[in-house]
Amino acid sequence: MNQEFQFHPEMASTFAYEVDMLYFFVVAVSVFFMALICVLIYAFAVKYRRRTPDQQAEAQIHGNLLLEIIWSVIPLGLMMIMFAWGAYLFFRVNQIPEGAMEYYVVGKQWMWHIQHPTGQREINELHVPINTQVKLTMASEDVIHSFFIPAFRIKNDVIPGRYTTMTFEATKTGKYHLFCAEYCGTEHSRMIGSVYVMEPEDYQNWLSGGVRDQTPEEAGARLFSQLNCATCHSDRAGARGPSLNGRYGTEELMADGEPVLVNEAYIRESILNPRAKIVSGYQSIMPTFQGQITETNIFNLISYIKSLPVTEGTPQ
Amino acid sequence: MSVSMEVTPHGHDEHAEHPEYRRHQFDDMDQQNEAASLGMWLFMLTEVMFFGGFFLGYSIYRSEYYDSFVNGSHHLAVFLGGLNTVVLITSSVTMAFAVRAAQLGKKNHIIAFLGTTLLLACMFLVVKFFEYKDKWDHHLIPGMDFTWTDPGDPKTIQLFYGFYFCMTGMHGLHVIVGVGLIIWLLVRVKQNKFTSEYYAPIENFGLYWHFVDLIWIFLFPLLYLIGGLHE
Amino acid sequence: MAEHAEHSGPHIASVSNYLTIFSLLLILTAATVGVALLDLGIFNTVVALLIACVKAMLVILYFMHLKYSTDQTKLAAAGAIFWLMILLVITAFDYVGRTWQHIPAGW
Amino acid sequence: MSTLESNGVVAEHRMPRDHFLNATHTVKSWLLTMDHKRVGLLYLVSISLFFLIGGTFAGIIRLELATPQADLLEADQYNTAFTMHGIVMIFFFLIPSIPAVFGNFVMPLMIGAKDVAFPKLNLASWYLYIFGAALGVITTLFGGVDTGWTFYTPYSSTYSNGNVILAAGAAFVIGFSSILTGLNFMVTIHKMRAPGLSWFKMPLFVWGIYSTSLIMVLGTPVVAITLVLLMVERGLHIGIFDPSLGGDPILFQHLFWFYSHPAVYIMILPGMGVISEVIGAFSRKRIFGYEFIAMSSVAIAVLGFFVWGHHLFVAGQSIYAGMVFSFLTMLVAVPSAIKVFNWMATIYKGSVSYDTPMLYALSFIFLFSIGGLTGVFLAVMGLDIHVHDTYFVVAHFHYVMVGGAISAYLAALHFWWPKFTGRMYPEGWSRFAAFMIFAGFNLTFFPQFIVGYLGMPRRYHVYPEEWQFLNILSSAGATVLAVGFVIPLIYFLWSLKSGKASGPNPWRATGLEWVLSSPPPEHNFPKTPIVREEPYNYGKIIDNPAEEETEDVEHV
Repeated sequence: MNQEFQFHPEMASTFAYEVDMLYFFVVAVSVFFMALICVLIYAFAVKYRRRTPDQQAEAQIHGNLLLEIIWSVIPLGLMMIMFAWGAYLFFRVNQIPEGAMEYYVVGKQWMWHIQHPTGQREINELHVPINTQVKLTMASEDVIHSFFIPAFRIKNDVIPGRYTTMTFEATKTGKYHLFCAEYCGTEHSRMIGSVYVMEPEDYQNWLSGGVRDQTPEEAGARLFSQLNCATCHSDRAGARGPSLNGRYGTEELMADGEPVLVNEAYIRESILNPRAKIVSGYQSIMPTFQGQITETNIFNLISYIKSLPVTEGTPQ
Repeated sequence: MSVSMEVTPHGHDEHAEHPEYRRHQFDDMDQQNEAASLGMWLFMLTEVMFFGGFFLGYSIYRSEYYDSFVNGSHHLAVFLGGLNTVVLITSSVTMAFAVRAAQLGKKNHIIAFLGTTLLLACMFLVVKFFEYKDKWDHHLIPGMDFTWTDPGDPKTIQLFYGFYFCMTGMHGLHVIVGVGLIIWLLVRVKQNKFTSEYYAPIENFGLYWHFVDLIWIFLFPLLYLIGGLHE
Repeated sequence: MAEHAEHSGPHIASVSNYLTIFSLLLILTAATVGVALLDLGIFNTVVALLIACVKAMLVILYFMHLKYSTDQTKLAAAGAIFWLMILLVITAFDYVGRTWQHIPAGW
Repeated sequence: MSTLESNGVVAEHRMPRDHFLNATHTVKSWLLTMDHKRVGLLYLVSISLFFLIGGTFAGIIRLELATPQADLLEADQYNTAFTMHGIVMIFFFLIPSIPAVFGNFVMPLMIGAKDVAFPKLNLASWYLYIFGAALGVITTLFGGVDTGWTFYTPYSSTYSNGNVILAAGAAFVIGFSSILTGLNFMVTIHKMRAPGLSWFKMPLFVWGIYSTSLIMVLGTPVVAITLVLLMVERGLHIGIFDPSLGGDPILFQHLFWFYSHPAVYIMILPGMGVISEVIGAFSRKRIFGYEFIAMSSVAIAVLGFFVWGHHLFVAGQSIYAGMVFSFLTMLVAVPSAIKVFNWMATIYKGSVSYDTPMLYALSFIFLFSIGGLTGVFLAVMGLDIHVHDTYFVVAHFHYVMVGGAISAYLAALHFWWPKFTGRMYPEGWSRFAAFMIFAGFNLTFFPQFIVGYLGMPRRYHVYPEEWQFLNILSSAGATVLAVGFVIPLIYFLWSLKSGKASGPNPWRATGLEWVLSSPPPEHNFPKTPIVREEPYNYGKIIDNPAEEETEDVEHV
């Protein structure tokens, strides 16, 4: 991190470059119009200044339709360019790339819990390898937070009760600021941390040096048996709950005839609010785990369920 | 100067023929009545937006937690809700007759119709009271020891009751304000404050009262009849 | 004052007019409850709302005399509905949009 | 007595014998007044008080931010300070500022009315304001509130330890004051215009007030109900916005911004009206493109209701809704551009003097243009991801609300002060203050654009050390700005007793309010005026300067 005075933040992700291009374009347009307005208004104000107290205006002009149209249409056109460019970038950054490394982020007053795909956990620090697509799945345990890495030009609110995601690909090694950008209470301005972008080998070294817990899948598997999930969710004929093998990413038919995509949000909802959507052919008998399971453990369960392979005889 | 200070064509002489109900800032009664009426309509516009916030929240959660809303709705007393609908509609028509009586300058009729409207408004409140009391007895007041023993998700059913009480409560508050205003109007009528030329307060209160009726026309199906009465 | 309506006296509706509207409102209330007894699926809600709208129109047009009011008043009433719709429709669009989970390829 | 060189007013003036200020003298006659002019002055005094309170909070904030560590304030104290700064400045100062003071005092004069349509309601609005403001003061005395002026759930509804219900109650009550004021103004403008004053002959300030009133009437009820739901949720834990009870915190943001984005236009639209008046008067020239300026006010008011979601791009809103909101937000740029270009064209070939109101107007154009153009950065979705909730946003809205709305407010105050009091303020001091405010303002807020793009989030009271330089610039600027704001307070008070008599029309401006004596008589126009001419007919006035000087309204 550069400790010296700067005018422009570092560009450390693929997206940062694209955002800055748009930024410079909008700055250029703004500077042009500011210059135009200033020069004309202040030039008029000086040129037509009142020299004698009774001086009249040189002319009384009602208006000019052509001029009005010109200075409506030109700004409108520029606005549309900016809108389209900005919307394009926004869609791009919200598009989750296939095969990205998946990190889980939990925000709570006032710290960030981060879990690596390989199981390492950190607080207020995020280590990522360079030139690698990274996906963050984020949830909050209490109020709304916002995960903000200025050097990557990305930010997304972390909301209680649902998942939000963001992706980036870092392009420059170094240490960067991590902030909470949505006001979240007393220590909001200390809910900060650092993002370390590392060369792949350094990242591997860091991983092996760090205290490695179980991977999310392993932790999830253990929880799955601790909570006796398998009592009902199994392949056995007549099982009381639907089998979970190979279901992630598929569409499941619900009791009300609606198909639902099995994704993180759906699994989370099913754990916390099992009655919300019932798979066709099953009874609503699952108890809620609301209040008995942390956001981190939900992530672990989801990772485990995602890892379950398609088994023989699973009806698709 | 760009203006001239003349007597306006329809301006009255300041001191001649100035009924006490004409306010000094108006040139004539037409202007005063039109201003009062426009003001009242604009006020109702704000009321629509005011209730609009409720309706928005209600629609969002109803579509999100439809089953819970159906469950919650089935515990409301449809008969009492329907009865209150009829009561309010009737009070609306008696109010319309009160305004008509005011237009015709028939003081006794105004008193009779306003009185009936008052009675019906009170009746609405009494019925509402018994509905609320029933919810209280069954621990269905959100945030105050809310208990739900039947099947369904208590959390989101409580949300339904939250909207039920907010919406009917705010509507009930409007009815209570209405009762106060009717009493005030009755006093004014007794004091012979109104004539067939000046009855704007009665007319504008009528608008308010019809609006209260209007809100209930929507609240009844939206709260009491979710998912129908079949089954 | 700039645009005073011609003074033609207020519109005084007839008693039978009010009674007709009153009975229509009662019939429609009965219809609301009646329809609720049938199982029409999603149309239960649609029909209930439609009936409520018709009732509301009757109240607005005849009890509140909108039918005989100035254009200005009509504009105020229309404005209320329009702004309410802005609030409801645009917000609802957000909630609908959140369920479109996939971002189209090519973006 | 007075010689105002730039305006050529050489004649000597006396204060008129009878006017609304000396009609009665008791405190009771002020507190129970039905006179729109007095109600306007009641607002002027009360909002000035709250401006000082809000300004004090701002000073404390800037002092704390002069260093990157927390040395002056604890975290909670800082959070309370910026929350109270926001609530006081927005709800107690900016929203009532121009509409309630100048809308009340000047608008009925401009349309040739004896008063607003509902004088009692008008006074009641002021009492509601005072009641809400009192609740706000009580909130502060009980330790304030720390949610930010936006009251975002679930922090405000569940987690905050501040007096959320009290603060929301204060905003709720003030909201009703605002609704009733707006309603009163709309009816007044519709029904009380003098004969001949058709819609397109109205001064542009009246158009601005009308557009603002439209927003007050349509938007404020929604925030009122939102605050009710918030209070109910906090009091009873119903769960309307609390995700752990099934609610959706984003719904709160929708409802809140449905009002609070248009609320920004409540602050700026009447300001734009003021600027149109001032630029015309000090260029002695008909406003260029009158119809376009008038209609662009209405367009901004209406479009303002379609764009609230641009506050929610990264808040979990659907990206499709975000796209619609971004598109619609872009459209607001057009009416804003129309106004700026038309003002520019008005100055062209004018007879431009540099009296204080005009200095504020020129400063408004500059600062508002920066504020508007940086708004584009926030409306462009791809950029907003980065700058959302950073100091870039803080700088942007201060450019619009302080650089825009407060510049316009000061322009209006200097422009109509002679009309309010019949006396002139010292021109030298007022120009000096205008320069200080302009310089101090830019020094305070321009560095915040840079530090914002560097990534400094808003509502932080400790921040990385490398941003201290920019923050010190900002704090230094705030000092200059504070001095700039205190100077007018002093010379306005001074001028009440010692200012030179201004005469009815010191600026030789057009408009019905300038026909009356200064201060105006108690009942405004002895006879209802009839308007025969276009607005801003500066060509004609100049033809007969002598006639105007000698004109004494009371004897016509």
